[in-house]
Order: sequence, then structure tokens, then C-alpha cells
Amino acid sequence: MSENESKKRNVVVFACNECGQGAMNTAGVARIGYDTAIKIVPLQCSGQANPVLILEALKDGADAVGVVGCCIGACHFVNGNMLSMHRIKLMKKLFKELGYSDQQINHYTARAAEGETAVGDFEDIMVRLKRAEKEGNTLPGGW
Amino acid sequence: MTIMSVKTKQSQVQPQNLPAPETKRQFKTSDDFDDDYLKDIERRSNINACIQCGTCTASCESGRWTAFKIRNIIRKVVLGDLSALDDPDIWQCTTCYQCYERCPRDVRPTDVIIELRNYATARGNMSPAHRAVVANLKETGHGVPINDQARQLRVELGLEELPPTIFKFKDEGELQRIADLLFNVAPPREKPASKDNLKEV
Amino acid sequence: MPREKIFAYFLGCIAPNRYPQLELATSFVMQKLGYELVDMERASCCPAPGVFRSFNKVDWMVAAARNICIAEQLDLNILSICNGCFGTLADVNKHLKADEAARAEVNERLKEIGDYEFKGTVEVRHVAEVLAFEVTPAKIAPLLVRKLNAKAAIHYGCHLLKPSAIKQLDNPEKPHMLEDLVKVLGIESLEFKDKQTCCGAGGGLKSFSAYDSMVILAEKMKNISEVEPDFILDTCPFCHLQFETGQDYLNKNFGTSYDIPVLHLSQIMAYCMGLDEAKIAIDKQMMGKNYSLDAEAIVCD
Amino acid sequence: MTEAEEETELVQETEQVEDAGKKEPRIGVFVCHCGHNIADTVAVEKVVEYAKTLPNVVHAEDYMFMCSTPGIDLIKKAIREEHLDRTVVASCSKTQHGPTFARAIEEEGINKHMHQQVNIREWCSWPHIKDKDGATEKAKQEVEAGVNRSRKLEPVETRQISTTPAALVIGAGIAGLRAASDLAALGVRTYVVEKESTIGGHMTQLNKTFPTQECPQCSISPLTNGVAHDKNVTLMTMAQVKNVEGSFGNFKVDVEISPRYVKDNCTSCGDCSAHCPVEVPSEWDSGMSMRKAIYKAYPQAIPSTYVRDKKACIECQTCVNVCPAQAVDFSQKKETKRIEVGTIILATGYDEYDPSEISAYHYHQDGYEDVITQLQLERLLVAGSITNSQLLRPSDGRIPRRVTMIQCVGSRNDQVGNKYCTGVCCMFAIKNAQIVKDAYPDIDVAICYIDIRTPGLNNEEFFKKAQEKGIKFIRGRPGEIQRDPVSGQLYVIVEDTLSNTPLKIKSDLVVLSAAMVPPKSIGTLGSALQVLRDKTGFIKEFHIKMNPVKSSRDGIFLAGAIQGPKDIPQSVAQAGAAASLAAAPLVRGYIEKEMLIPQIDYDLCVNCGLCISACSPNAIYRDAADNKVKINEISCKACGLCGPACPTAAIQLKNFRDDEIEDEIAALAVAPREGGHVHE
Repeated sequence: MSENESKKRNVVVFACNECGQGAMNTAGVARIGYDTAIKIVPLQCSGQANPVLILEALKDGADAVGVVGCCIGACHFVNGNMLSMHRIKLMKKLFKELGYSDQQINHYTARAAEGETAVGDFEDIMVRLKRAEKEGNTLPGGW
Repeated sequence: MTIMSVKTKQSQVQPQNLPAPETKRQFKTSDDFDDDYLKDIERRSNINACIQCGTCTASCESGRWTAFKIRNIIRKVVLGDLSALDDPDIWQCTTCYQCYERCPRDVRPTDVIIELRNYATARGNMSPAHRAVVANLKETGHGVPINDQARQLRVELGLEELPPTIFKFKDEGELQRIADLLFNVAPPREKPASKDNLKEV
Repeated sequence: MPREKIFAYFLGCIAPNRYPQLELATSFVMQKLGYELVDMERASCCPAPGVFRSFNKVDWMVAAARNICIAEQLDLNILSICNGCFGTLADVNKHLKADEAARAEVNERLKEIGDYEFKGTVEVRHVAEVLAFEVTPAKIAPLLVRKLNAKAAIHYGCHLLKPSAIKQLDNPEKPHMLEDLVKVLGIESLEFKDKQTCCGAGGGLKSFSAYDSMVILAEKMKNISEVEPDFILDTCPFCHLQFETGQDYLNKNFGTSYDIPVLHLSQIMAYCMGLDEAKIAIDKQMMGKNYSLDAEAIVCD
Repeated sequence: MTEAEEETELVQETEQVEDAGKKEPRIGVFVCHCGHNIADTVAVEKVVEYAKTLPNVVHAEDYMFMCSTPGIDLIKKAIREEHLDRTVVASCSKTQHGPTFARAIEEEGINKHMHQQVNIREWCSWPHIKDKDGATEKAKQEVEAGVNRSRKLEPVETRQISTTPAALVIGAGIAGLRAASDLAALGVRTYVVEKESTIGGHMTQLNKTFPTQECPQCSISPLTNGVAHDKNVTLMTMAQVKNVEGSFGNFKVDVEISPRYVKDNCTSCGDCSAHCPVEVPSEWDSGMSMRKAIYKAYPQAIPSTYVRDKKACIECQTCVNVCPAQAVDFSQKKETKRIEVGTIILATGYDEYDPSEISAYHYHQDGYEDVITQLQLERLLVAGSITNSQLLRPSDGRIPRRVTMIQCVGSRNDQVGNKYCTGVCCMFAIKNAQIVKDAYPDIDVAICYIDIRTPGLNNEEFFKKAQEKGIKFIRGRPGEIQRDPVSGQLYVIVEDTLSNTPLKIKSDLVVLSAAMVPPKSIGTLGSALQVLRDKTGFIKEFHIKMNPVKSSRDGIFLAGAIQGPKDIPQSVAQAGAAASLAAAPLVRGYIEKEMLIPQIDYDLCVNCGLCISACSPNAIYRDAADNKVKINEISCKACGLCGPACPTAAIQLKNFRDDEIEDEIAALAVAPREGGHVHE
């Protein structure tokens, strides 16, 4: 377990230009800490994070991928976050069917005004990742 | 001066069998509440959405004539106030569903009452009359068993003396199985509900 | 798929054990309308939605499911003549059909009682609703041999229409299914105060506190007597019992002198379809013993 | 290998070829200490050293405050000396100082989109204060990612699009009129479209306005007259928007105008109405009085021209014959006008909720004539009402002894699907209660409420005044309105929740504070305008906090209750804001737009049109001419949602292309390494 804890990880988090990045900025301003594994990739909209990018991230060696958009109904581009949410649901299905853990890729929403929402998402990513690693059916990097 | 003397007189008087001060407590403490115990009710109904608007009580026929105030009971359940379990008023609901129909927040008060009564029964808070009704069911398979008058009337009307219900077949043993398996209610209890004796049930 | 025009006849408790004339009248009516009623042997108390559900919801569901299973084994839809039975059986039937977990739990318990398994293959119906919506007044009219000329205080009771989300029969605030139905019998429905409120019997209150139950009824009777109906028309033996014993109780204890006959929809329907007055057995009831239905024969040509 | 894969392979090859063609990018990396904010956690110099090892990085340095003038000068100097063609600044968030650095390089003649901002403060030093090494490693990765990202950045031109110097206001209620007159005052040609026969909206129906008990007619008449006679304003009544084409700056709108059947030479003498044999309930009077089939909503109505209700008319021609000006003309036909505008303001207001849905209140049922809504009460009390402003109840025309008001009718109610609080009913009821109490001191007035909500200046004071006047406030939502079938007396059954007492309030008149709901016609209009509606049915604002005046579509702005329940001042304020937002691009004459838009590779495009359906601002369309998918550069919002929708990756948002983002990821997915990671 301790080994599991100490392990250096890299988690790619796609954040939309509005609430996603906004919440992460707010979290920083409030000095709310989270795992250094979290690496943020700014996008225009969470709906921009397509399966190709998500798989590329895992292929390049990322341990997990998260997509953070605005709250459902608050997308600045109408329904980008919905598209992304459903897309990731489908990918989770696919991962399961391929025999891999569906805990490696997750979709979240955050509120620009509340940093803790983003940090909560980050923590959930790590929890799920560690659980998946325990189960030992995570997608191997660098394929 | 006089007042002084009066005071001293009173203080010398030894009060006889007055109720102990702690029994007069009007406020409640965390011991009177339990968040988890009533959680199931929250899960099965929608009480946390209650805005205490009173539509339920205003729609309650029983509440117009009895001490039964459905809104207050909902409030107690929301707060996890265990005294709701020992409150005899919860048995005044006629389950007419008027509140259920009108609640603007879809709290489904009638269901809350039923749930609450289940908890109360499990704790043995059940009236003798209700125990009698249960006894009827176990004995005859009916909440309201047949009587001689009805038997006679059935015959007069040209019906069989006994309806083809379970009572007619009571000797087959199935009625006994029902009696053994269903509605085995808890014995009466003295102690009011509190955090420490909840688990005893 | 259960057959049409034939029902498993669920009696309940009060109808067979206190008011057999209701049981009789219903079979008469349904048979006149070309329906067949099959006895549900070994059926028990529904059990009552007020009392028994309050004691233990699960046991209540098990006992109710057992009754439904009897009908499922006959492969027949259930016909109930009591709002309480209708309430219990319809609610449980709907719930167990929807909730698999509950169904599994209930079926487990059922095994211990006997050869029962809830499959969810049948529907639960109430005689009032069958007459109003399946048969319809138009089809009833030609079968009548008598037409009344009476004013009635119609009491729907609670569990016939509510919860409306489950029953979906009529608007519980201002229903009209019974008014429309009994019009063909020559009955005028009287509007009275608090028409839709409870008779006070339900929810175990009658047994828990007969007095409180009667207090509620007292208001009901006051409102009803104000409009001076020929009789009270109900669809539920328990309400029937409450109105009967209640008037007596009020007279004895509070000096009222109520003597308003109480008639179940089936009784009045049967009478108009030709069942003779003796079998309606008003004289065997507590109230309006000497009341005789004022009807004129319909000359069929 | 599937075709798709082959094709993607192909793209990458062609890209490599292109890259080879371009001259090597020259990147400058600038790492900021931000005083202690970054430097105390991140080993800045280590990051700089690392940056120097990265491909294409020809310059890297750090400084205490990059955003300060000396810092900016460092960047400019480096650009000049090292001939940088793009910059990466690792400091704070791109919203804070991204623009500062972008401006700096622009001043050096480099397109501002060639600047890449890396956030090592909010996203690194601040959250990771406790883990200095970890933070430093992460900072290295972020900087490398920034460099990778910057490598392929392309200049983005900013284009000016000239705008049609006219605006359209839909709805001529208080909000629409306010917006229209503000626009006109700015010299903007303004079209006002109103679907009713008169302008002024709900406000003209009111008797008094809270909290000052002013006369709304007097308050609004300057606006109605002003707008009607403003040379900059074209007023179109009985008109509805049918279709909208084009985009922000240049809309083409089709307006359908129903006939009045009365020509403009109408002198408004009223003979036609006087002789008309047909009577129907007056909508404007909320059905409290009758009107003729040919009528004018009310004496002061603007326009004052009469109008014929074709549905009600029996075509007896009496009006035609009696009209001294021969103005009545049954032959008039529907016509559709096309107008061209640069911006649109949507101000169609609200409808009053119909309480008959809540059957326990028996609204509109026989015997319950004395159950009315607040708006109907206004129509009774208003000057010149059918009762001569007396409070006479509808059933028997007698003055009620007891008036009971019920709040939250259709608001805060899951059963009828309106979960929201309308927000104005509390003040609405408190006002009317006072008016009644003032006029008839011995009438008992009770208000049954769930919560009294009176935020804002003077409102709570107004509430207190009502209490002092002896109006009874009962905290409870009535379960039902009961009618004694014998006496016909109404009772409101409510629990006073504050004393736990069920009450049976004898009431001679019951007034329902009905909710504000979206107007029935909004569905079709909303889809014609292609603006988003939220689940309540009201039109959704662009952003609930930061941009409540703009709609989800560029160039369409919201004013008043169409965006959600509002009182008059709120509507007026929003109307002013909408007017200035709508006027700005028209007064300036153009809108500026950065052409950060997707590019379509027609060799890859299979013309499936999936991108068209994915595009929320409807900026992608199929060109009728060559049947190819094209992009409306003006309405594109650069959200990039088209990319994922494309099965062949043919459509890619400029500077957000998959391969660019993949480069960025390459650096973040694994621990930093000398020489960096380049995406293969």
C-alpha cells in the first residue's frame, strides 16, 4: 500500500476554458492542495476532449485521464459537457468489454467560483486510479 | 425587610415530593436525536425537501379533530428526533392520502407515517386494540372475523355459511404457517426511545 | 394474459363476514353483465392498508402477494369490492411488478408459506371502476328493470382514487365517475361539504381510537344530513361499516337521530337490475331498516 | 489497418512535409518568480535550465516579476536579439496576465496568438506548497508542454465585420419599450415587434406599483408615447417574428403582421364598437369585463386605431357601415415583412399562471367565481374599471367582508412543474392587501404564505407597513378552498404553522398570487431565434452570473421577464443593459472577431455533416452551391465541438488541432527528461 502511495503518477486532466480552468484557478488562489500527479491541459470546452486525445494520453503513459467541464446545463457552448459526459460513459463501457478497468477515465463538472469542486474531482480521480491499480487491470501505457 | 424575612421563611420550607428538576427539561440535546436511525425513511420518502408549508396539516381531516399534526411529525423525522417513535399521535392518521396528493414538494407524508409506524411497532409501541387485530388475522386469516349473525344472514341470502376464504380451510395448516411467519410484533416496552436503546430492537 | 369478462372474486373480510349482501349483490350484477366470477379459495385478509401495513410493511406485502398469487394461479384479474382491498392489492401489485428486489424478497418469504411465487401477470380491479369505465353507463342502461328516483350522498372513500399516481382513475379533488355512473339508475348526486374527506375508519384509527374515529365521522354525518339524502352510496364495505355503526354510535352517545340508509354501489346496481329488495337486505342493516327504495319499473319493449 | 487509420497516417505525413517547409520555430521561455508566490515552492532556475534543453527553445530566463515593466522589457529585448517568433511565459493564469504578455509581443510585431501562457502558480506552486520537489518536476512538465504546444501555433487574424445599423426589439412591454427608447436615444434605427394590438404589456394592466403605490399608467405613458412617436422607431403591432437568418451583426428577420381590418385613418371615435352586437371577455381586462368584436383594448391604448377580432366577428358589416371615416376594411390580408438588423433584443415578458391546474383551489369552477388572481384583482381596483375601482366580488357584486390571499400558487410547486420562486408575488400581494385595507378599513385581509420574500431597498419596510395596517400574515400554504354547497360561503383551509393550528378562514373573496410562467408563444419564437431555453421554459442567459443579459446566441440579448421572473425595476435595468450591449456594435459600425475557427481538410472530409449537428451556434452549414460543408466564420464560437464529431478528423480548430494537443500531452503524461518528449 505504502509503495502504492509513494508511486509517482501522471494524470492528464482536460479542463474547459470556463468553469473547469476557473475552478482550478480558484483552488490555487485558496491554496487547496492536491496530488502533484494532476497535470492540467486547457481546452476550449470539455466537449473538445475526444477519445483520440484521451487514448493518446494513456498511450503516452498517463496513469489516468479526467475531463472537467461546467456543471450540466451551464456549458458556455450549450451542451459540450453533456457530449463529453456521454462519450466517456461509452468509453467506460468499451474499456470494460476489453477487460480493462473503467476507473481510469472519468468525466467531472466543477464550479468556477468553488475551487473545492475541482479538488474534489482530482481526489476522486486518484481514489479510482488507486482502486483500479489494486485490481490490476489498468490499461498499460506505451502500447 | 419583611420581604427578606419572607424569603428566609420560604427557603426553610422543605419542598415535598415535587418532580425532580431534570424531569422538567424543555430543551433537547443531541442524545434525543439520531441521524442514522430514521435514514431509511429519508431514503424511501422525500422528506428532506420539506419546506414546512403546512399543506399536509391543512389537508388532514384527522388533524382537524385530533392532536395529529403531520407537519410536526415530518419535521421531527427530518431532524431525527427519536420522540417521534413514541408519539401516539402517529396512530391518528387514517391514511386518506389527502396530504400525499397535495404536497407541493412530493414528500409523500402518508408513506412517512407508515414507515414511522413500522419503526414504532418494531419497538413494541403498539396499542392493545391493534394487537387484537393482529391476533384476529393469525387466528382466522381475517382482520374482521365472521360472527354468528353474519353466518345466519349468509344462509338467509342463499350463500354458503362460510365464504371460501382461508378461514374455511383453517385446518389445512397454511393459516398456521401464515400466523407463524407474519406480523410477529414486538412485546410492549416501557423505556422511551433514546440513542442507547435503539439497537436493542 | 388473463381472459376478459371473467374475474377472480376477492371478498376481503367485511363484505363476507359482516355484509354478505354486498358479496351477493356484486355477483348478481356481474353475472347480469355477462361476467363470470371465480372464487378465490383460501384468500385471506388483503391485509388492510391502514392497520397491517403500519405494523410491518414487508409482512403486509407478503400476505397481499399471496392473495395475488392465488389469482395468478387461476390466471385471472382480481375483482375487489372494497377500497381497502383494492388499495392494498393494487398498490402491492404495482410495487412488486416494478421493484425486482422487493419481489425477490417477497417471493423468498412466500415459499415458506406455500407454493406461491409472485409473477406479476394479473391486474387488480375495483367493481366501481369496472362498471364505470369498462362496462360504461351506456351499456348498463338497457339491462335495468327498475329506475330509482332518489337523491344520494356519494362517498368515494379514500383508497379508490388515491394515491392518484397509482390508481389513475379520476381527479381525487373533484371526481365524477360515480356521479356519471349512477345517473342511469335515476340517482341524483348531492353536493355536500367536505365530500372528499375520509369517513374516519381507515388507517387503523377505528381500532386505535374508536372515539376519535367517530368524532371525524360526526362531522361527516353533519355535512351529509344537511343535504338530506335518501341514502349514502359507498363503494367500500369498511366505509359502509363505519357509516352504519357510526350513526348508531352517534345516536347513542350524542343524542343525534340519524337513520340514513347506507348502500354499496353493488347493492343499488343489483336492485335496479332486478335483484329483489329482500336480497339487498337493507332491513338487515343497522340504519334505515324501514326504508324502501322508491323505484318505478322500466317497461321493456 | 482500417481506412481511417491509413488516412490519419496520411495527415501526419503531410503535416511533417509542411513542417519541413516552414522555417524552424524560435521559442523564448520566460519563467516568473511572482515574488515568493512561485519561487518559494518551485525551483525556478531548475525549470529554466530544463527549458534550455528543449527543442526549438533558443532563449530561456527567469525574473522576479515578469508582468512588471522591466519584465516586459526583458521579453521584448529577447524577441529583438534572439529573433523569437513565439513566446512561452510560465507565471500566473492566462486570464490574469496572458493578455499582458500577448500585448507585449504584439508590440514587437508578433501576432498575439503566438504567445503561450503556462500557469505554474495557480496550478502548481500554490496547490503544491508542501511538495517543493514535486512542484518543480510538475513545473518542468508544464513548461515543456507549453513549449510543445507553442511549436505549431499559427497567427490568428482579427477581422472587422461591418454591422447592419439597426436593431430589433421583440415585445413592447415595459422591458421592450425601455430597450427600444434607449436604442433610439443612441441613434439606432429600431424595429419594435408586438404580437398584441397595443403596446405597454402587463404594466398597463396594473393599478398601482410597489413599494411606492405609483400609477403605472403615468409611469409608462412617456415610454409608450415616446416610442410610438420616435422617428428612429418603427412600431409593428399584431406582428410576430417567424424566421431569423444570418448571424451577429447581420440578421435577416421575417415578421408576419396580422391585419387589424381597420385602416390608419381611424379617428378612434368608437362608433364601430358602440354598434357591434358581439361581446366577448376582454383579455386585457383579464376577463373581468366584456369587449366587442371590434374594439380598442382600453381608451389610452397605443396605437389608438381600433381592431377587429376576426374569430369573434359575425361579419354583420355594421361597423363597416357606421364608420364615419370608412376605416373598417374586412379585405385586409396577412403580410410578411423582411427586416435587416444587426442585433436583436428579446423582451416578450411572461404569462400569468393558470391556477385551474391546482384543482383543490377550484379556480374557474362553478360556484367559485370569487376565487380570482392578483392580476384580476388589479383589474377590479384600477381606475375606470368595470366596478368603478370598487372592490365588488364577481359572484354577487357585493363588497367582501373578508379577503384571503394565497401565495405560491404555481410557484415552488413540484406537482405543476414550477419549482422556482416567482419572487414578485410577495410584494404583489402585500401591495394589493394594503390597497384593499386602505380603501376598506373594515375588510379583514389575510395573506397565507410559505415564506415572505422581500429583498431589496424599501420592500421589507413596505411589508412592515402592511403588518402595521393590521393585515394578517398566516404562515401556511392552504390545502384547499372549500365551498359550503348550502350557503355558498368560501373557506380557506390552512394550517398556521407558527401556532400549529389548522384554520378554517371564512373568506368572501380569495385572491391567488399566481406564478409568472413563460409566454405560451415562446416555443416557436425560441426555435425561430435558435436561442436556448432552460427547463422552466424561460430563455437561458449566456452565463447566469457573468452575462445574464446575453442569450446563448451572439447578437441576441434578453430584457425582462423572458429570462426569468422579474419585477418592473429589474426588467427596466436589464432592458437598459441589453440596449447598450445591442447598440455598441451598431454604433461602432463593426464587430471585431478573432478568426480562431476550425479548418476543413476537404481531402479528408466525407461530407457526412456530423459537424453541422455538433455545432451549437449553428456556424457550420452545407453550401447549396457546391454541396460542401462550410463554416460561418462570424458565428463560430471556437468551442471545438466539431472536431470530435468528425469521423475522419477532417475538421480541426485552429491552434487546438489534435496533433498540437497531443504534443502538449506528451510532456505531461510522463516524468520530465533532458531534451524533452516529442510526440511520435
